[in-house]
Parts: sequence; structure tokens; C-alpha cells
Amino acid sequence: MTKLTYFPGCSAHGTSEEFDSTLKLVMKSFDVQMEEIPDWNCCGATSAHVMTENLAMALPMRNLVLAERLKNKTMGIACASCYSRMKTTKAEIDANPELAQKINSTIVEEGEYHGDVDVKSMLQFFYEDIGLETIQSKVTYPLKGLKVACYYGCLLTRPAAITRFDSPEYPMSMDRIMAALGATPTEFDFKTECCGASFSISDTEIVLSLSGNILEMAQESGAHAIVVACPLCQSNLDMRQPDIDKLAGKKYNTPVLYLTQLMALAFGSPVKDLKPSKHIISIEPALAHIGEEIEIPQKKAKPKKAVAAESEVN
Amino acid sequence: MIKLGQQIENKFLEAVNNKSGNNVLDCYQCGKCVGTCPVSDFMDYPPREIMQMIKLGLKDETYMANSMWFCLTCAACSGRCPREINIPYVMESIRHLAIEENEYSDSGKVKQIMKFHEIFIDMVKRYGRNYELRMMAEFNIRTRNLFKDMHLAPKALLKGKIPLGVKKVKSTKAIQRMFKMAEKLEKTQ
Amino acid sequence: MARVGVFVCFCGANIGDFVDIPAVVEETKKIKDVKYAIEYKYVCSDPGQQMIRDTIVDHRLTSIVVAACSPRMHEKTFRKALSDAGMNPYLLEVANIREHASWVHQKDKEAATEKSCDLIRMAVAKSIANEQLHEISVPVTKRALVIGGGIAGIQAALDIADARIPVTLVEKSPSIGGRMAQLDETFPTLDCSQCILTPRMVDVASHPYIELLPYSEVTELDGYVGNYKAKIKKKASFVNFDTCTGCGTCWQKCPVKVPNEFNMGVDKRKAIYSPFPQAVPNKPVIDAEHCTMLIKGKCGVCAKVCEKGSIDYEMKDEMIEREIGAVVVATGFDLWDPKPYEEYGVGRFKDVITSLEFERMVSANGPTGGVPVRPSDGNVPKNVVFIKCVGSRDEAKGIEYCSKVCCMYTAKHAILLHHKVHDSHAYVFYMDIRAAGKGYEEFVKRAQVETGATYLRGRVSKIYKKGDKLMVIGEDAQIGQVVEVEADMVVLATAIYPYKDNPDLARLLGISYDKYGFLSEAHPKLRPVETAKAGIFLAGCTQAPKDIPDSVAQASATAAKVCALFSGDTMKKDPMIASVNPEFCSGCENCVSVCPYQAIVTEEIPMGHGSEEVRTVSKINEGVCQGCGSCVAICRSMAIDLAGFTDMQIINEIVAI
Amino acid sequence: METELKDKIVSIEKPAIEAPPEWKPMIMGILCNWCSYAGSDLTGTSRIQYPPDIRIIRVPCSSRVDPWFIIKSLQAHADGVLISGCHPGDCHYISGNYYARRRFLVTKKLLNFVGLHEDRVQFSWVSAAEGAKFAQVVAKVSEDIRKMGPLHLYKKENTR
Ligand SMILES: Cc1cc2nc3c(=O)[nH]c(=O)nc-3n(C[C@H](O)[C@H](O)[C@H](O)COP(=O)(O)OP(=O)(O)OC[C@H]3O[C@@H](n4cnc5c(N)ncnc54)[C@H](O)[C@@H]3O)c2cc1C
Ligand SMILES: Cc1cc2nc3c(=O)[nH]c(=O)nc-3n(C[C@H](O)[C@H](O)[C@H](O)COP(=O)(O)OP(=O)(O)OC[C@H]3O[C@@H](n4cnc5c(N)ncnc54)[C@H](O)[C@@H]3O)c2cc1C
Ligand code: SF4
Ligand code: SF4
Ligand code: SF4
Ligand code: SF4
Ligand code: SF4
Ligand code: SF4
Ligand code: SF4
Ligand code: SF4
Repeated sequence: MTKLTYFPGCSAHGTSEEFDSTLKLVMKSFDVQMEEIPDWNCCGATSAHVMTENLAMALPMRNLVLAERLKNKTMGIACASCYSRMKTTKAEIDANPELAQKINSTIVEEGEYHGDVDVKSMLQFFYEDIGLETIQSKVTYPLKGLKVACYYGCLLTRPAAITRFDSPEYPMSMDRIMAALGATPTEFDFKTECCGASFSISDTEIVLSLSGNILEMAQESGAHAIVVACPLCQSNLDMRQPDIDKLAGKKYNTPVLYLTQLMALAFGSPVKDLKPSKHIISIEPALAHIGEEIEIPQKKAKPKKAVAAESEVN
Repeated sequence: MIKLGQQIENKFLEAVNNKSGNNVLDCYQCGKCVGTCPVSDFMDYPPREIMQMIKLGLKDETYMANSMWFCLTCAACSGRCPREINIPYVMESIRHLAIEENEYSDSGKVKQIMKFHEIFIDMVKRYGRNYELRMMAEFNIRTRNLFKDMHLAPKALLKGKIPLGVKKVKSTKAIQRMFKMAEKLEKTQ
Repeated sequence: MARVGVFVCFCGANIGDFVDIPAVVEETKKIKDVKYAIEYKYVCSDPGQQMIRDTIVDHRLTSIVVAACSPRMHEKTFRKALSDAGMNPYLLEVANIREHASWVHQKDKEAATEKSCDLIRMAVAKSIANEQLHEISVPVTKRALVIGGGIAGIQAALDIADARIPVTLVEKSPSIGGRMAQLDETFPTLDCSQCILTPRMVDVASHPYIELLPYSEVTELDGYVGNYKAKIKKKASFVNFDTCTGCGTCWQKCPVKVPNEFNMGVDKRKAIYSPFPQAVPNKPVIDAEHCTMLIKGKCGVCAKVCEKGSIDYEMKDEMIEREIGAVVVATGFDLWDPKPYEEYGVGRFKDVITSLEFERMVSANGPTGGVPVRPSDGNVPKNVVFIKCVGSRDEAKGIEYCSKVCCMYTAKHAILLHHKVHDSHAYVFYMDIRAAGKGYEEFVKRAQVETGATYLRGRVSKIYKKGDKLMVIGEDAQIGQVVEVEADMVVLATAIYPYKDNPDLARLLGISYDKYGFLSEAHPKLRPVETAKAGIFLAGCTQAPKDIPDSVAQASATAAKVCALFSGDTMKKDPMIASVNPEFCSGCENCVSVCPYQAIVTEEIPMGHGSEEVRTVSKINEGVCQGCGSCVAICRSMAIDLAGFTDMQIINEIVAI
Repeated sequence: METELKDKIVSIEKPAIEAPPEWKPMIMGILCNWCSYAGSDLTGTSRIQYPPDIRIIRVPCSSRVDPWFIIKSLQAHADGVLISGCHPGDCHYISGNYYARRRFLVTKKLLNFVGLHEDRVQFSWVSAAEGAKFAQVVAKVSEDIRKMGPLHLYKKENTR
């Protein structure tokens, strides 16, 4: 049984409970044991970073130190924002031992930092450590007919030099996982556009405008739902959707699902396990598309002779 | 009109470069960052213009801009900058410099954003974690906007989207000590 | 017994005023080997030279020292005087008492005088060790090799051949013409590329002094300036060019279709093909990678239909050798692959194309008959966005340099779009407009004013698809606003980049290249067409991005260099070069590695004393050695010496003060 | 030559010699033909004045300079040696000055080893356009050597 150190982040027990619970379901199917970091603290999110230099690194570093004690190879992080803070801090202190020492000096009780835990987002863990084949092998209820727009947000693949995962412009890992589940990922150009994240409360206007663009493009792409891997993205796109509707003067009616919810569903969990009641935009209508035939734009059927001429001799 | 030529040394540029680990002089004003930045429309000077202001040594004007407060650190711009400038780092360093020198815009928006971050950090200091409901409430009280987002509250609360309490960190003492020491480090710099 | 004559020059007041010349002469006369010393007002004047000539004869002198200005000034003059008097010119030494004494110590006559004496003493000491040297003459093979048959290679070959010097032109593709053959109309005059190029291509094919080797590559080059030997691989074309008439029946009938490189893959060609209708030579070749006959022995259609029986599936690559005296490298450029621009949807959006694809589309002989069309649906685009500096000037995703021609060809494309689609509109995103050339700025103005192209200053940030439109987002920095253009097609002005195999070619030729793979010139300003290796010259885009006028000018310059090199039957070379004394050489090969010109080779010589065994020693190729002396200083066995600057001469100078 | 060298090295090791009042340093300058020698000519054409302590030998390239020349100069009459060549990247012979530089550093170590102040031998880059720089270089070397004092007690008459 593989063990994975788990950093749930502040929203796991709150806004994103359904992410947390389906994540655990999915991990069980993969036979991965999740060990939550005991007494983890908030990574400081954007705020610590905006206002301070040292605190912004001290908060994540405490978690890194605690995580090392669990002696697992990898730490999986559920929230993209926590992931980014943790990964950036790690990159900075690993590159600069002096800085590491300085920041470590503020962490008295927890002890010393060694730098021997890998930090990954859950998406990255699924894609790299579990693998598409295993994922596909667990599918008992293929999501055929469901068209999804995969939304990565800004921080899962950026900055490329730090995340070293997938493309910062047009990532495909989540799309491939969705395809492995039987769903159809749409061609969606706003995969990594920012949703406004940290301005959710302080400058709602920005969130409405940015998240609005994302919903618009997702709808344009023909998706029934948006899939995300981050609680912040989820809450901006879901909770704010009625306000966005008002601004746009139309109803997007696009539910926003966690990738783990769809994985759980495909692996055989009943819909109620996805905690549909948590969603502001109801997920059922989207899920109703499962089982529908999808019209795949057929390549122009060519007369047999011409096809042969393409590469072979007739 | 901006008058140049009165001072030769550009201390401001030097300070930003040192703090951000970039050389702002690398910027050749292509504007790729501006078209990329999701919030450039909300900034009074988009990233490209901030770069030029730093190059010209316009410290006060830069500090008074709201741009660095709006920057989401989304790193979209830096991923596309042809001169490999880490723009969010530059934004961050002018933010920190502005805080250090206690000179920044007192526009409502900037104040609101700072207030939010202050409250957030405060929550973390108190509980080791974020207490979302409390934070929203406090934000609304402190920004005198009691009814902001109130329309969302019933539904969100009902759906358990926003929990009523917070699971505190057990060792809040350790967290608070960390805060103190980090603050001290901040000052000694 | 040495008999040295010394001539001390006043240079009018230049030396005379600051150095006590009579005292210097007196002091000089005391030097042991000096048999004659005299002062003179202007030694370089005709009477001065006459005096030298006379004295040499009268006093049976064995070497001469002139104490005057810098040897860089008049060494040649005085050497000639020696020659005229029947003396070996290399028995001269010059003591530089003007630049090194009188002019730099004008306030201290005593010191200047003392220093002049020292300098003369050093020169005398050196001259005693001077040896008779003779200019080396190297035979030259009067044939030039031109590698690459683009416009640069064509021009160089024609110019050299017109001077009645035989040229071998090696082109790796089936036809000459290069990139210019792919262009439609050309800036800044908008004349049709084919119309001006095709006659030259035909000239090449019919020129009595040009041997054209298409579908060939140079694989080896040995030797040195004037005496190179090249090995050339003639790739198997599977078509007998001697009998083939170029009738075209074979490629009409061939069933295998392959993306057409010449048209940037916009359409297909056959497995047996001639790249374009005006190709020279206009004979087809079989593409062995795709022909099913050659892959799995099935088909044979072309052989069946060819009335001339020109098809030969058994043909093998053929190696030939040519002796040549000089090489012109003109291997041109490739386009940089814009794949890293994911934000532009490169590879995902079919209607985001490169400039050369656009160029082929608007070409009258192109795959779309001269009308630009969207690859996605074949519709004619109305709004076209042109993005400049794609790859160029981008350290993060591409390369640092400016590609020089894309500002101009983008202006051209804006004009051509308007010509071909009247109700279209061009949007050009630019960072700078670099239009430095005769008539260039005027040309850009034409695009902006006559054509009405909208120029927006900014680098495009992102392209996304909305329905069947491409939405292009970028800042217009002039107004400081982000703009979004709804476009039907986007054309990327991708950077000019050397061919991937250019560095291989450079290594094979023994010349240097920069970090991108462009070949390096000997000096960026004063020797822009030569390489550091004598007898190898550069023309066109293989050296750096260039437009056609610059490529042609550089090509003609290489031709002038080649003609100068071949102006005599032999080349004269400075005799001040290094040589190895094999008796002392231990065969350590240290010298081989330091020689910047690869002039040193090793050879085996008998051990001596009647022994059968051999040992390895170094040998310097006098045609190649430039006389730097690196090898002399590195040789621990003291086996090498440098004529004109021998250890003995220099030590003599050192101990003379 | 080997034994001769050894003898000499032993004699050099003696403690610094008190400079007689009339003493002037003697510096051997070995310059490459294409850059530094041309630069020194330019110093002359520009009439820039410098201390008359240097005697110049012309070599094709600084890479021609054998360490032996340096030692021989110090052994003979020079109190210091200046070697000057083209700037990095500007070498007339592509890479000669690069080899020269490396060899020169080794030579310095050798001088240190035998007890000589390493700044008695200096290296510089002077281009054909740097007449003024050449004057500065000579002035500096001359001043350095003046501070170090003579290497030879007797004036050359005794050895010639
Ligand atoms: C889209 C576009 C539009 C342009 N429009 C204009 C214009 O309007 N006006 C203008 O002045 N310029 C224009 N240019 C620039 C112009 O194309 C170049 O200046 C010109 O083609 C350079 O010629 P060249 O001979 O140096 O190189 P090329 O044309 O590239 O020729 C090189 C030749 O060498 C051959 N070769 C390569 N490697 C080898 C090898 N190892 N052995 C043997 N042969 C080899 C190649 O097959 C090729 O035939 C344009 C360029 C582009 C990309
Ligand atoms: C301020 C400035 C800075 C520059 N810096 C650089 C630089 O850093 N790098 C660079 O590469 N280029 C530089 N250049 C450009 C460079 O000067 C030119 O490229 C170069 O000098 C052109 O050489 P030329 O022989 O064509 O013309 P010129 O140097 O002008 O020579 C023309 C000669 O012809 C003579 N002449 C004129 N008419 C007649 C006649 N009727 N009969 C006989 N003789 C005649 C003139 O007296 C003159 O001697 C610079 C130019 C300027 C103005
Ligand atoms: S993208 Fe980079 S170079 Fe361009 S304007 Fe922005 S900071 Fe400057
Ligand atoms: S990092 Fe900041 S400046 Fe850059 S694109 Fe994101 S919000 Fe804009
Ligand atoms: S030889 Fe030189 S120094 Fe003598 S007169 Fe001529 S130019 Fe002057
Ligand atoms: S090979 Fe034969 S069929 Fe083909 S072009 Fe030549 S002559 Fe015609
Ligand atoms: S043999 Fe090859 S080249 Fe000839 S027709 Fe068949 S496939 Fe084409
Ligand atoms: S020529 Fe113009 S388009 Fe091309 S790289 Fe230079 S500036 Fe950019
Ligand atoms: S360095 Fe001297 S000994 Fe060694 S191979 Fe060359 S010539 Fe011979
Ligand atoms: S003198 Fe220079 S060029 Fe000649 S062989 Fe020696 S190292 Fe090579």
C-alpha cells in the first residue's frame, strides 16, 4: 500500500468538503493511504505573501517540516493555492540554504528542515504516480456522453520553472484523466486563465468578470460541466455563478465539479457520495448526459481509392 | 509633465532589482504582460508601464499606483515575458518596499485589499488556520460594508459551504511565536 | 663574421629634435658587429633608399638596421631597398626610435637618446641572427566550390564563372533556387521573385564554367587554401539525368502522395517529384523514404510509364572528388519552429500559419493559386493578423537576435493580402519597425498608408478560438489599452534560423559557427565575407539573417575574393612561419592542439640508425601556417622555431640591453 | 641552459637590494604585432608621454612568448616584464592570446616559487586603438617596479 502525506488546506473541512471526501474515496480505490499532516497550519495564501516576506515562507515551511516527520516520499496538496505557496517556498529555500536557515529559525518547536519531501498537487499525483492506465482500469461506470471543460487555474502548472509539471499554457493532464474516465474533454482555451482567486471577498467585481469569461468560454466549448482541482476555483465559479449570470444577463447553468468527484463516480460510487447538495449549481442535469451518444465530428469520408493514395499504393 | 535629469542615480531601480532578483532594465516594453494580465484593466498602470516607471526612477508615482495590490501573482505574465522578467516578483518587491516606507495609495480599493489581507493574516495568527465565516464578517465590518455578499450567505450556510466554526491548530502558541520571530526578521532587514 | 650597417633617421624634426642623433650614431659605432653607421634626414626618401643600396654594396654588409619610425610604417619600403641591392630583404631590422622614443619622451632628451641606443642595440643583436628567407609560393588549383544553390550561391557561382574560373556548385535539394524560389513578389520593389530568379538559375545550368551537382552534399574537405580536396556525395536520385527529358509523366502517374516541402506542406507532391515547375535541373528524383518500390518492392509504375527508360531503382549514392582552391559557403536558412508558442495555439489552430506558408499561398504558382485560404475550411480570410518577431528577440522562447527581414516581408504580406483579397484587412502587431534600407521605409509607408494596414505596437499575448474565429489579444502600447482582434487567420513572422546541419558542415570544413549555428566571419566589420580559415568564404543567410540585396552583395564580394586569390598561378605567402625539426620532436602533439589553424599534422619517420621502426613527429603545413608562434612556445622539446622570430633572435634582443 | 637557470634563481632569491639613487627600472615589453604593438605606435603618433623605462620587443602574437623569454629578461637586465596582447576574442590568430594568458599564469606561479614578487611580470590587453591605455599600463608597471626596487645591482656595462 502506497502512503501519501496529505495536506488538506483550510478549505478541505469547509468550503470544499466534497473534494476532501471524494479524494479519500478515490485514494481508497487506488489503495493509497493518506496520512494527514498532524496539526498543519494555513499556508498563508496570497495574504501572507502580499504583506510580508518572511512570514510568507515561514508558514509553508512549518508544514514542510511537519510533513518530513511522516517519512513519506510525497506530499499531496488539495488546494492549488496552498500547493503554489508550498512549492515556491520549497524551491526558494532549497536553492538558498542561508535563507532556509533564517526562516527555519522562526520555527522553534517543530525542528529542522531537510528538504526531502516531494510536493505535488493531487492532479500531478494522479497523473504521474497513479498513471492513466491504473485510472482507466478502475473505471466501472464510464462517463461516456459527459462533455467537460477542464479548468486548471493559474497555479497548478505555473510558474513552469517551479511546478515543472505539464504546460503553463495548454495543459492536458486533467483532460487525459477525464478521457480515461470515458468523459469527453472539450477544446477549451481558458484552461489556465485566472479566476480572480484571492479577490473573492476583497474585490468581487474582478472575480465576477474573470470567472465570467471562463464560464462563457466553457459554455462556448460545448461542455456540460467544468472540472477543477482546486477549492478556490470551485467556489469562485460555482458560488459566484448566480451573480455572474446577473451581470451577463444569461444563465450559464454550468456546474463545477472536482475531478475527484468524477473519478469517484466513474469508479462506482453513487451520486449521493459526491455530495451534490453542496453545489450551488445543481450537478444532476450535467450528469444526466452520461450515457448519451456523442456526435464526434466525422473526418470527411473519402472514397476508398483516395484514402489509399494518401499513404499506400492501391 | 515628468521632469527627468535631476538625479543621475536611480536608487529606486536598484532597490527593486535587489529585492526582486530581476533586472527591470531588461524590459523592452513589448506589452505582452499587459495583454496577458487578467487584472490589467483594473490597474491604474499595467505591468509594462510599472516597469517603465521603475526604469525612470519614479518612486512616488509607483508607490501610489494600485497595480501591485491588484497583482494576483498568477504568473501568467512572467511565463510569457520574452525577457524573462519575473513580473510578480517585481510587483511583490514594490509592494514590500511601499509597506516598508509606509507610502502607498489610500484609495478605497487598495485599502480594502490591504484590509482583507490583514484580517486573513490575523485569522491565521489567532487560529493557525483560516476561519472563513469570521473573516467575511470581519471584513464587512471593517470595511463598513455590512451587507456585502449577504445575499450569498443563507444559501452558502445552508449548503454547509461555509462552516460555522474553525478547527484550530493545536499548537497556536508555536504559530504565534513564529509570527513574532518572522516580524522581527522583517524589521532587521 | 657579421657586418651590420645602421642608418639613423632624423625624420626632419620628428626624431631630430628629441633625440641626440649624432650621439646615438657614435654610441652605435661602438657595438661590436656594427661596421657602418650613419645618420640621414629622411631615410625613406628616394635618396635615402639609394644611400642604403649603395652602402650595402660598398661595405659588403651582411645585415641592415634602420633606426627610424615603426616597422609597421616602412619595413616594406626598406626591404625593397635591400632586394634592389641584391640582398635578402629579411636581413633587415627596424629600430623604432620614433613612435617608441622621440615621440613619447619629448621632455627628456637624455632618456630618449639612451633608449634609442638600446633599441638600436637590440635590433643589431637580432639582425645578426636573421636568416635569409624567401617568400613561399603555394600553387593554386583554380576551381571554386560553392556549397548551397540559393540566390547567394547562384550569384557567387555566376560571378566567379564569369571570370572564367571553373565552379562546382553543390546543392543538397533536387533543384537550385533556395528560399527565393518560394517567394512571391519581393520587397522593396514588389517584382516577381520567379521572374528575376529563373533566368539566373538557367544561366547556372548552361554556364560553360559551372558544374552543377544537385541532390549532392559535401562530405569531406582536406587541404588548405589553394589546395583543397573535396569529397562530394551524389545522392541516388534513381533517375538517369542524362536521358530524362523532364516530361513529367512519371510524377503524374506515381500513386504515393507526400506533404510538399516546397509549399510548406500546404499541398502534396508525389514520391517521384521535381520540387517546382521552374526547377533547375528540371528532372525528377525519387524520394526513397516514401517510394513503395524502394521500401517494399511494390509498384514500379514510374519505370513502366517512362518512355526514356530513365528510372533506375538500383542506383546507389556516388562519391566523387574535386580539387579546388577556394570554397564559398551559401547554405542559407531554415525557419525557426514556433512550437513553443503554445499561447498562440501553434499546432492546435490550423489557421495560425507561418510567414512562408502565407508566402506560398499568395504566390501565383503556389498551391492555392495565389489566393490565401484558411487551412481549416478553405475559406478566404478577411481579417488577417500578422505577428512579428515570433521567435526573434525572445530570450525566453526563442532567440535573442533580430531576424532583420521579417519587418519588411510582413509589410509586403500586408500589401499582398490587400492585392489578392480586396475587402480584407491586415492587422500588424509589431514591437519596432526595422526598415533600414534603400526604399524600405517608403515601402512600409505604402503598407500603412496605401494599403491601410493597422499597425499595433505590442507583442500578442494570447490567441484563443471563438467559433471559427481566432481572437487575438495584445496590448496596443500606444494607447495603453488591451485590444482583441477578431481574425480569420494569423500569420507568424517566424525567425530566420540556420539549418540544423549547419554546425556539422562547419566542423567538416574546419570553420567556426556561433551558438545558433550561423557560420562565423573572420571580422564583423572588416572581413565580413571571409572565415578564419584562408580560402573559405561566406555568402547569404548562412552567416546571418539577410534579405536578397544583402545576400547578393555578399555573394559578389566572395566572388571578388576568390578571383583575387586565383589571380596568379601561385599564391605568395609570408615566409615567417613555423617549422619542426624532426630530430628534436618527441611526438607529444602538444603543438597540434594549440595551432588555431590546424596547420600541424603528424607523420611517421624512420627511427634512423638503419632501424626498421618508425616514430611519430609533427609536421607543419607551410600553406596553412599563419606564423602565430603558439606552437613554438608550447613545444617542450624546443623542436619548433618560427622564421623571423626565432628563439635566437628574440633572446639576442633580450640580452642586448 | 637548465643549470644556468638554476644558478641564477639562487642569486635572485637574495633579499631585496637597496636602490642606488640614480637607479631607473628597466622593463622588457613584449608586445604582439597586431594589437599592442600597434597600440604603442599609436601612443607615439598621439604624442602621449610615458616613463622611458620600457624596451619593446615585437612578436607576432602573445602566444609566441615562451616563459623562457620572461626568465631570460629578468636574468639579463630587466627589473620587470610586461607582456601585452589583443583583447580576449580579438586575437589576430583566433585564440593565441588565450593560450598566452594560461601559460603566463603558470609562469607567475613559478616566479613566486623562486621568491620573486609576482608583479614583476605583468600582462595586459591593449588594442590597436588604445594608445592612451598603453601609456597608462607602462606608467603603472614602471611605478610598481620602482616600488619593488632593482633586481640587478650593477648597470649593464658590467655584463655586456
Ligand atoms: C517569408 C519570407 C519572405 C521573404 N521575402 C523577401 C523579400 O520580399 N525580399 C527580400 O529581399 N528577401 C526576402 N526574404 C529573405 C530571402 O528569402 C533571403 O534573403 C534569401 O533567400 C537568402 O538566400 P540564401 O542563398 O542565403 O539562402 P537560401 O535561399 O536558403 O539558399 C540556401 C540553399 O542552400 C542549400 N543548402 C543548405 N544546406 C546545404 C548543404 N549542407 N549542402 C548543400 N546545399 C545546402 C539549400 O537547399 C538552399 O537551396 C524573405 C524571407 C522569408 C522567410
Ligand atoms: C556618427 C556616426 C557614427 C558611426 N558609427 C559607426 C559604427 O560604430 N560602426 C559602423 O559600422 N558604422 C558606423 N558609422 C557608419 C560608417 O561611418 C559608414 O558606414 C562608413 O564610413 C561608410 O564608408 P564609405 O567608404 O562608404 O564612405 P565615407 O567614409 O564617407 O568615404 C567616402 C570618401 O570619398 C571621398 N569623396 C567624396 N566625394 C568624392 C569625389 N567626388 N571624388 C573623390 N573622393 C570623394 C570622401 O572625401 C571620403 O573620403 C557611423 C556613421 C556616423 C555618421
Ligand atoms: S512582457 Fe516583459 S518585456 Fe514585455 S513589457 Fe512586460 S515586462 Fe516588459
Ligand atoms: S502575476 Fe500579476 S501582473 Fe502578472 S499577470 Fe498575474 S496578476 Fe497580472
Ligand atoms: S623613415 Fe620613418 S622616420 Fe625616417 S623619415 Fe621616413 S617616415 Fe620619418
Ligand atoms: S524520368 Fe522519364 S517520365 Fe519521368 S520526367 Fe524523366 S523522362 Fe519523363
Ligand atoms: S515506383 Fe515509387 S516513385 Fe515510382 S511510381 Fe511507384 S511509388 Fe512512385
Ligand atoms: S526584422 Fe522586425 S519582425 Fe523581424 S525580428 Fe527584427 S524587429 Fe522583429
Ligand atoms: S610540441 Fe614539439 S615535441 Fe611535441 S609534437 Fe610538437 S614539435 Fe614535436
Ligand atoms: S605558428 Fe601558429 S599557425 Fe603556424 S603552425 Fe604554429 S601554431 Fe599553427
